[in-house]
Amino acid sequence: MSKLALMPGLATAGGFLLVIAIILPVIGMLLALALRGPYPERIALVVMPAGVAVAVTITAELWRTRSVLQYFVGGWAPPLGVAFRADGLSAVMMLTSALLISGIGLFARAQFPSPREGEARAPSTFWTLLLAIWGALNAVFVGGDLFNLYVALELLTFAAVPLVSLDGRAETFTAALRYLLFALLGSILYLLGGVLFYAAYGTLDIAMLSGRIHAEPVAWAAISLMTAGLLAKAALYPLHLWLPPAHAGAPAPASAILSGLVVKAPFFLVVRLWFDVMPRMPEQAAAQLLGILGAAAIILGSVVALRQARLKLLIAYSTVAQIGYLFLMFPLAIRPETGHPWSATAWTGGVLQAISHAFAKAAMFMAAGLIAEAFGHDRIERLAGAGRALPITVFAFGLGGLSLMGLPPSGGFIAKAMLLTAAVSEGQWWWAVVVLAGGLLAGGYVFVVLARALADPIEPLRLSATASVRRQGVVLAVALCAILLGFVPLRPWELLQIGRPDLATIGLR
Amino acid sequence: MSAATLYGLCSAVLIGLGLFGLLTHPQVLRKILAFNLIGTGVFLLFGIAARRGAAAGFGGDPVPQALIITGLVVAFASTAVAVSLLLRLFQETGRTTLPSDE
Amino acid sequence: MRLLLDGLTILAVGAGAFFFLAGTVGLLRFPDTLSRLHALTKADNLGLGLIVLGLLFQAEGLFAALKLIGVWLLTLLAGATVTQLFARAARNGGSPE
Amino acid sequence: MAEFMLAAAGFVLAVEAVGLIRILKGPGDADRVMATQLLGTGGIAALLLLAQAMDSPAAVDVALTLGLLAAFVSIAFVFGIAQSRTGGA
Amino acid sequence: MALDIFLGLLVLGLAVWIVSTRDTLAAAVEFVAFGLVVTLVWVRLAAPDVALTEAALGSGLTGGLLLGASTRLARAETATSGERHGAVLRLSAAGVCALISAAIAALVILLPEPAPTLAPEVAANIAATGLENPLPAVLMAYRAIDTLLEVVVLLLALLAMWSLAPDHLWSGLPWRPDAVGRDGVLTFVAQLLAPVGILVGIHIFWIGSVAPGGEFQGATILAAMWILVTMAGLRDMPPMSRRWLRVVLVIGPAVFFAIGLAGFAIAGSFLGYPPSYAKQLILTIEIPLTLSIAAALALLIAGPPERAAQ
Repeated sequence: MSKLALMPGLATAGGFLLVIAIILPVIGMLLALALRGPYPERIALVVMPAGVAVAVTITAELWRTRSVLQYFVGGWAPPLGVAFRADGLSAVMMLTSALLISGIGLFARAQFPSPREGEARAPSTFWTLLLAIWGALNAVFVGGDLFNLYVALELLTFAAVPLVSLDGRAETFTAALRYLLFALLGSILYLLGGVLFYAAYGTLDIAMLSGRIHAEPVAWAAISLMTAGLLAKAALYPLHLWLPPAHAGAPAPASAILSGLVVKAPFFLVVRLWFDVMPRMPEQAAAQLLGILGAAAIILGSVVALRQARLKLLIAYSTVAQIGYLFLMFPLAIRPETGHPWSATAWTGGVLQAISHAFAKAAMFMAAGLIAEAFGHDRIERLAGAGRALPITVFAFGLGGLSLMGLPPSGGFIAKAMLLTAAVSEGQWWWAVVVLAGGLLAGGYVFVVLARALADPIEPLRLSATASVRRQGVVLAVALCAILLGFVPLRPWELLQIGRPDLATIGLR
Repeated sequence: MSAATLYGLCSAVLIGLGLFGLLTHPQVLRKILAFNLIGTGVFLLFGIAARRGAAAGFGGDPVPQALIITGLVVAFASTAVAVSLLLRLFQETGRTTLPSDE
Repeated sequence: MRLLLDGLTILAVGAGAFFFLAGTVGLLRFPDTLSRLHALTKADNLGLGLIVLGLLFQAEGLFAALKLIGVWLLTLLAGATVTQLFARAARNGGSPE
Repeated sequence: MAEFMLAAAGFVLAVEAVGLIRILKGPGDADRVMATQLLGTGGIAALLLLAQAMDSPAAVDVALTLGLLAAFVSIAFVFGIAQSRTGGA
Repeated sequence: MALDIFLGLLVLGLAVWIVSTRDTLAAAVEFVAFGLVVTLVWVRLAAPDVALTEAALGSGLTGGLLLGASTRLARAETATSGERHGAVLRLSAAGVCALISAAIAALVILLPEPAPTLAPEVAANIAATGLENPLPAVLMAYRAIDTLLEVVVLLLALLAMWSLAPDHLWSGLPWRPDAVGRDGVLTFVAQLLAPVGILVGIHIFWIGSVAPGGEFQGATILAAMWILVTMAGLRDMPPMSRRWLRVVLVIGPAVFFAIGLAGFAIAGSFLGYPPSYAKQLILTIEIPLTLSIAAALALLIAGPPERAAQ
């Protein structure tokens, strides 16, 4: 088992970029907190392009060197110090976050305008939190140390929870409180696992840990506790109860961030744990369990989504279902001693699902926000005429839905096709059935919405507001990203294999 | 059995008790208290790891001890945010529990 | 000299521990809240004072000794205040039960 | 000497623990205020004894901190009770 | 050892009590007692720095916060104290939790001997930080990034709390108990205790580089004194929109970031310090950092704005 690519070596030349990726938004957030007034928004607008540039540079550097970027903070090498590392997966996730946060930021300008004088609560908070979430996400994506990742997760929690209750309605406080309690329980379980690791192996560094870990009870307990904690944060069935009210209750741009990006961070850490920390354990049974939970989430989440009367709740339940797909990659891509020849396909499919869902879901939540603004409500049965009033928005919603269903041409199609191929080729056909059934159900709930929205209104529409073309354009652009992922030729996805020499790449050739 | 092991067992029980409180109390404030019990248990376990690693003239491994301090500060911040959310919920709705069904 | 100091320490600390015991006994025996409160704070503060006195015989240097006395004074002050505040609150707000 | 100090610390704590049980059984806020107060004093005594027994002068600083914070907590508590009784919450 | 068994039993007894008490207020009082015993446990575990933090933050400020909340919720809580989940849920939860406890206990007993430790590495590198107490060396040098992000977590928690305020009270003042119960005695005590406490806080912070203590413990004491002064009515909390307040809050992490970035140039890496003046740099960070942490902790205790600014 060659784990050389991730072993602690020297800091690499481009490693400092990882520091920049974290501190740029965090410094922006501090400035926003200090300067107040119109500055949070202005700072966010400055950080957005800079952050995209940093993410692009990191990806390019990774592509050029074909190896992991690594940095030791303060020059202290692990186990004493903290390492940042970026592999292909980190780079792709950072790039996705940068693009999506920028898109959502542009969309949110009309909803959270900063007052000319003085300070208003919602805009100040939103823009500052947007920067904080960005910093926290990047810290999660490049974190190489389990405790540093704990701090990053808490950063993410405190940035995400207030977004839920930004509107200040009573029911959103309930949703936010429930979210917070789940997140805190998740964090403390994660920390408990980390403590066990330290007690047994004397390091918190992921790469060192993977060299010292053995298949023994303490390692199993630590991994299980951390995974359980992260699943509570990622809202995988049956720990999903907090998600729908929280994601549906938040303002549209906030929902887009929460559903598109924030739940992907704990998922990302589960991937880190299962693929990087414990590569030598015979964990097929446990991976099957994750897959089963994922399958249950897909079916149950979709069925419940079908029965929702409100658009935002429908989209939120769809998130529960789509998170399920992410966990199908564990039984398909984890490589036991024998090795799945198709593991790289499943791996790429899983990650692609994470990215395409991020864009698709963000677009759908923003579209739902525009529809709700225009109609003054988001009850699906009274959405007739939306297609005529907001054609671009409804089109964008449909494009997002296309990706969720897994129809071509879309990122969701490629992702689900890869999972399907891997499942069939590896003889685990039951996952293929789940993928197909989930696609059909998604088709169902997307159709319910579109059929209503495209129907002719019985009485003339009286809209309480109209969405500017610019905002609708942003939503369309984000939705198009989800579609365009389906046109990217396979070669760049080799990026995802950087730092991961142990994946069998048969399926990708 | 060493004192460290003894307190280690103690922390194991604390974690279980806290989890139980978190799961079974409908009152949010009790849940927050229980969360603090779990936290104490986890930090204590880390402290055991530190104590067992006493070497080089230190009474305990300084790395986990330092991380416990960081953890305590984060736990306090969590408690403060949770409490203020609860008080806000109470102001708005008069409730101090979370409805158990969706 | 060492022996004498140690003896004094044992004596004072022992007496201090005894006062803590006395405070708890008072707590178990006195009938009403306010008299329990007074008995307890008095006995405990005295107990702490005696323990501090005992430790003073072992103190290394003036600063350490001053710190010990400081701890005691702080506790006295806090105890007195809380008792006072509480008694007043009890009077203003009716029975403390 | 160290054993004596440890024993004394254990004794003070045990006595306080007995008192605590009695106090928390009795309803009413007065008893609870007393509980915090009592524990503060006993805990400080135990810490001072431990500092001597374990030759860890830092424990005196811990006692000092504890004394300050215990006073803070008690005052905040008395205050909170006064508030809640007059409907200030 | 006998003392350790006794302390362990005391901790467990109090924990059982906290979970099982019906009355929320009593549970909060028990939590303060619990924190106190845990402080003693930390001393027994040769972790005086942690004991200081537990006494100040884990037991003190957290206890004060929970007590304050339970007095504010007292009436509503009494009304729901009878509410419990069904017996089946409680029983199955008890089973699961007992299993988890048993598993962790078994792991504790099975932990490897000799235990892995980083203590020798800390000792070998401590000269490069110029510090004598190993904990600040970990917090401010080896793992400075954790500390930096953690202070950002504190500020973010504060913003999260502020964001709960209703729109019209944004930039207002936090809740303050009204004047009932505030009288000469309290004013007198605050006037006496606060200066002493501030001195103690600075002392605890200052000795941090050579002995147990440091910015978090010192800042906690300072925060408690600030709240005490507010309760006594000597000074009101400032409105959260005040510029000076915002500057105080971010000055610590800002200096931390500035010196960290300077590390790229002077030590070849972010948050690196040249050994020859590492100690001075760390102190330069710690002073404003203590101020920021103290302000953040005090404001976290004070809660979101609930009164309009005059």
